[in-house]
Amino acid sequence: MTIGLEHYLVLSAILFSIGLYGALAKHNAIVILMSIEIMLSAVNIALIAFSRFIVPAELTGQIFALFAMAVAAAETAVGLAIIISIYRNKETIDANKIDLMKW
Amino acid sequence: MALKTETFILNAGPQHPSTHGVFRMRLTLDGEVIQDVEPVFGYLHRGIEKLAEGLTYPQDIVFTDRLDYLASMTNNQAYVVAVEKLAGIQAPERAEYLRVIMAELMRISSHLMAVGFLLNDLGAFLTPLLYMYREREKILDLFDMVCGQRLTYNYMRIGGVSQDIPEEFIPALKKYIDSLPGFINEYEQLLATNEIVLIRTKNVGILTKESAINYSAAGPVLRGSGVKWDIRKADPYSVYERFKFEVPVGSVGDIYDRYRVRIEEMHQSIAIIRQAMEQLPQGEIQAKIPKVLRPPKGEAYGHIEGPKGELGFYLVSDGSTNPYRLHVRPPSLINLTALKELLVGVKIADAMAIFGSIDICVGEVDR
Amino acid sequence: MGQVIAFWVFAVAIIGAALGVVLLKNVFRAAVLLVACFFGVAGIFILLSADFLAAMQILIYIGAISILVILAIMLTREVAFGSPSNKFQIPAFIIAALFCTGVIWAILNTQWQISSVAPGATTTSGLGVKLFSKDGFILPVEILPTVLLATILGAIVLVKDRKK
Amino acid sequence: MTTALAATEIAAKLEAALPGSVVESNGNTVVVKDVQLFRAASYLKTTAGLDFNYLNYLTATDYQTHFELIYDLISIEHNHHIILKTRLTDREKATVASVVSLWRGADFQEREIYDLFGINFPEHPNLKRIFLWDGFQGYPLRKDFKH
Amino acid sequence: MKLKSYGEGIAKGMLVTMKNAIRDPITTQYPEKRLNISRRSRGNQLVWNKTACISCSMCARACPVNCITMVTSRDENKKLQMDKMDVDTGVCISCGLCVEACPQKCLFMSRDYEKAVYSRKKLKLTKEDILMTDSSKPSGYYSPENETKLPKQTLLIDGKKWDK
Amino acid sequence: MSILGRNVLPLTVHASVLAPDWPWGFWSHMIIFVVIVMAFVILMAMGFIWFERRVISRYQIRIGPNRIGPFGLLQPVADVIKILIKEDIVPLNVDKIIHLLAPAVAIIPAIMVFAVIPFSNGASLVDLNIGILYIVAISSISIVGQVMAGWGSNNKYALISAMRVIAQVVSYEIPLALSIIGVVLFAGTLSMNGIVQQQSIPFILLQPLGFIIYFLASLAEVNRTPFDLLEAEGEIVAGYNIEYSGFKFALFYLTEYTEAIAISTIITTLYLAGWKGPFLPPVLWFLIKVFAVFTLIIWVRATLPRLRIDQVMGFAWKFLLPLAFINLLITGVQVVAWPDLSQWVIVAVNIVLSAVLIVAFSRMFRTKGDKVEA
Repeated sequence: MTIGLEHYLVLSAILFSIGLYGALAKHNAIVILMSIEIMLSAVNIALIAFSRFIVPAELTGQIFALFAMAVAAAETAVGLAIIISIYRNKETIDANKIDLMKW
Repeated sequence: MALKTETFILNAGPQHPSTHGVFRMRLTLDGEVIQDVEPVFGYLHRGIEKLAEGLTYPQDIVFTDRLDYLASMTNNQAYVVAVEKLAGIQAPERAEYLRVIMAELMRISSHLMAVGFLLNDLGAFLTPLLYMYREREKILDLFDMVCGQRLTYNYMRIGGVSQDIPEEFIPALKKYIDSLPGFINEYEQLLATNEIVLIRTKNVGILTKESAINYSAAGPVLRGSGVKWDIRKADPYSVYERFKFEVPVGSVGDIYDRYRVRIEEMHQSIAIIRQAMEQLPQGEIQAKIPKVLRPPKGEAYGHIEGPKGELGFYLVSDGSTNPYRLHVRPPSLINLTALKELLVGVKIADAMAIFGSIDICVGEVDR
Repeated sequence: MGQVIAFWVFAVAIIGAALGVVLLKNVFRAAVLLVACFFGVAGIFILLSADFLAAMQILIYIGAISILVILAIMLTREVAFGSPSNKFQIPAFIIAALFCTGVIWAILNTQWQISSVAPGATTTSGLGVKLFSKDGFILPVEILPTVLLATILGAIVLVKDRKK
Repeated sequence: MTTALAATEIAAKLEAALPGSVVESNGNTVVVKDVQLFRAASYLKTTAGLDFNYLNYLTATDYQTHFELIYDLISIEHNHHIILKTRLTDREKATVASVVSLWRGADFQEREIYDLFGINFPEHPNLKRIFLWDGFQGYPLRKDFKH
Repeated sequence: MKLKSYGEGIAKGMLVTMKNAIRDPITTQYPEKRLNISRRSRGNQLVWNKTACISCSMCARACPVNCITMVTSRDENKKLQMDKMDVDTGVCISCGLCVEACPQKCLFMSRDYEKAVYSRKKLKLTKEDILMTDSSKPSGYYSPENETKLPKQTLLIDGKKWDK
Repeated sequence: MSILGRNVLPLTVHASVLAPDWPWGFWSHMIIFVVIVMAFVILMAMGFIWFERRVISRYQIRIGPNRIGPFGLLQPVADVIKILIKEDIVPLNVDKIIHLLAPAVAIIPAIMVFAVIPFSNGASLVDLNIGILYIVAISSISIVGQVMAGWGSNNKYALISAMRVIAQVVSYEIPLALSIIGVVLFAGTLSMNGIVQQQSIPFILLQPLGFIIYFLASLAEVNRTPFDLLEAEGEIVAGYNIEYSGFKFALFYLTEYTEAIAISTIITTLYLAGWKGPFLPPVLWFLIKVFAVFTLIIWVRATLPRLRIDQVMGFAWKFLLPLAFINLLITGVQVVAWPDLSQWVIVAVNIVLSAVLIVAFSRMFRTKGDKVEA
């Protein structure tokens, strides 16, 4: 048995779905953020797998993954800043209670 | 980041490396910043003031050793000064000179410890403390030679001192006094210009002149805040009028000033010991006092400048052999009153340094 | 063979850790499992001969992101609050499951044009050439710092105490 | 040399400012009435020429018939001192005004007196036992304290 | 005071520690090497000269912690004799007041210092235990005639003579 | 011991080419050498514990442990035995799994670092072509263990320590990585062995500023004085490991020393030409240099007090980070513009530039007037 592209892609899909479930079904804003990170990782796996199996000499997939990582780091920083800012103002990080703009 | 965070209570002590004994600070913290302090004492309370009422005047000297155990000689001296004032006894000159030599040696020893522990609290891994210990050991050797103990000397007596110094004392003392300034300068070099020490101590824990006076602070804490107040100059006791020495004062009142004042006082003490050694007269060491001392009815307050501040004994006599009331003016306890003002708003690390710079001895705080 | 074993070990570890992240009640444990998950992903990257990216994955995701998440957990002290599910639990599960099935179906039913070229032994210099050469990705590389700078500034502004 | 001011002069000044406050005066000791203590103390602290800005120590003695509180006041700039005393005869409800608002250095010393003598200082900001634990029975430095 | 901030202070300090590193250590390797203790050393035991004692109980009265228990009686010649003299060294604080109080100079502090025992009861010494024999080591505390016979104390200030 | 020989394990990530002369090929090699490296690291750690105690006691005019074994050499062994037979305490109400896992999470990355250290020419467990990057990445995992310990101890002191460790280590990782890039620019490779081979003169001369930044940042990274805030004894008693005892504490203690050895070896490799040196065998040179670096660390520890947390952060962001950027810029210009210039010219220029920059930045770091802030 050899591990081919499909294996990695299926792994990526499952991981993405888990992240999706977490992002949709959770109260805690930090846990939602963590779920989003999992989704981004899943995407990275897919990108690199494509790169490895389809254009191994080109490395474009890896470069995309690299950018994704940089953006993920930025996203986390801003996300956590928002969470902490909300916590400071509303003393909660329950995403369902942060509904100021929901009418 | 100024976050909205919950405050929480941290018990620093009673067993904590930086509380110098069994002393507890209940710190209310917001992150690392101290919001409120409550010192909790009493873990070493032995009721010495009450015990003293059941003992005769000479027996109480033994208990003064156990107040500030880093400066037993000065405790002895303060007590005997008070009793002599109460009973109207004048100690012979030689005894007074010996007392001065011992008290100044004790001051050097206590200041060495204070500075060493302060630097230890600043985080220097034991090195300066052990250097200070080395110098202190030499002083303890001298005390050991004179009175046979290294910590609880029980050397001074009402109307004199217990024994005359042995003949090898003065040469050893001279040798020590000659070598000490070099060592102190070396320690100065080690730390006084050290950038880390400077940024940790300068402008940290400022006690202004006014609050220092208002808080009844005494000793290096008061002088570090710029108040030129030293009992040896303000109200000379013993033979201190005969010596030339300066009273070093600080300017800002921060940790660094208190540290400088202690270092300078060591140099001044060396000068005093030099003069005392030169002037040391021959003669009696013990005044004639009755076998059973019964001071007349009345009260007296005798005070001296201890290493940690004004150390006084307030005595009330009812004409019997035991003091009717003995009260210690404990500089450690009274200096601690300012702790709350100094600590609120600083970080834990600074709190420990400030606490170290006040230099308390729990034996004296709790009595 | 070694690669096959390694893949399955990593895959199971990642899925397990990810499930832990979304299902555990204890937020701190979830964060620690997130670290494990990222570590497994780095392992997968190595299997895909992306060694530089594996190191970056550990450096950025574990060294920075997870640690920041843990810091946020400590700062907000919402551990008692935990990580409960909201009322969309079942719909979310259905959506995720449907998505998963759909994507896997698509993956398995696509004819991938697998290249037979062996991947380069080292990716670092290749990545460097790609990123910084004239006909490479120099423009995104230059845009990225701008994004990061904006992020840093934005984060600082968000968290700054306005009272002062 | 710290000069002990003549108590009689101080007493006269006090008597002029606060009539009926002085009980007796001799040597360097002025005894004031317990109800007038705070006013006498603040007079001594704020009056120009006296400026007793330094409370050296504060303690109490149990004379069985009464408690005596001793305040040793010093003026740092003039280098003189005076001893202010007051007597409390009510042993059960011994109460005297706190001087913490004048000299914050009195804080722990008043707590100590409260702890060991059971004298109350109602205005004290944090009057709790200082050395002994809460719930300790009795006040050890009273002469009638039985162990 | 001017602040210098180029690290010279740190450099100077490091030179000082280096200087101390090449100095002799001040440690004494205790059980192998023993210093001469002070000639007036107050160890935690008493030495009692029975022949000179007049059983006056002055020592017991002088003791601030009441560690000396003394029972005397008159024998047929109306002379005081010592029935019991217990010294509880667990209570003794080595203050030396008993030695000073002795009118006959028949009580001495001992120079012994290794007096640990396994039970508290053994700390209580009877008059036989403190009796002056040839092996007991009376100290020169308050006893100049003893002092002159004893070897001089080794001082730290004199350097490491004892180590040679 | 073949680990000291040349190229015993030419193992890259693509572990396809392996010395096949042993039974089970790759795995037997891997397992045996992993065991050898781990044993070596733990022995080194114990040796360094003894060494530090002896050396620091010399600075403190003491003698140090000298009773157990010759020169007290067996003292660490005795300590380990003592610590292993101590009661293993788990406090009430802790998160047990986190509490138990923390020491393992802390020590494994610390030991993993040694996989790429070349003890001699090519004598490393693996000669990764991303060697130094691997080290930076792996060593950042250790703090997860410390944070877990801080959280999992249900203790306020430990929690404060965990907050400090996050703030400090995350801040210092940036100047650390930036100063490494300077070395990489000169060497043109990320492989640890390659970096050593490129050093015809030690990089400490070419990169004096980078060395200073790396040294200080790595001191902070492994929490040694003057940046040992997370176990600041006088403030938060023992920090994150306050509730640990017995074997778990031993692991933390070992982690601390393993990390200290790791930075000594990394500094040796990056800046002091690693195993290179005349006359003596390379392994010996390597060990001598490692001990020299470690002695310097001990010397710093023996002398300096601790900084405060805000001063530590200020030092990283206001002093080290700008200097690291400037160092990177200078190095980049030198490498790109004058690739053929004599190295000695660059050495001279760089030393002068470093001195000027440090003085200038100290001036800026020191604030207006007499007021000192970090």
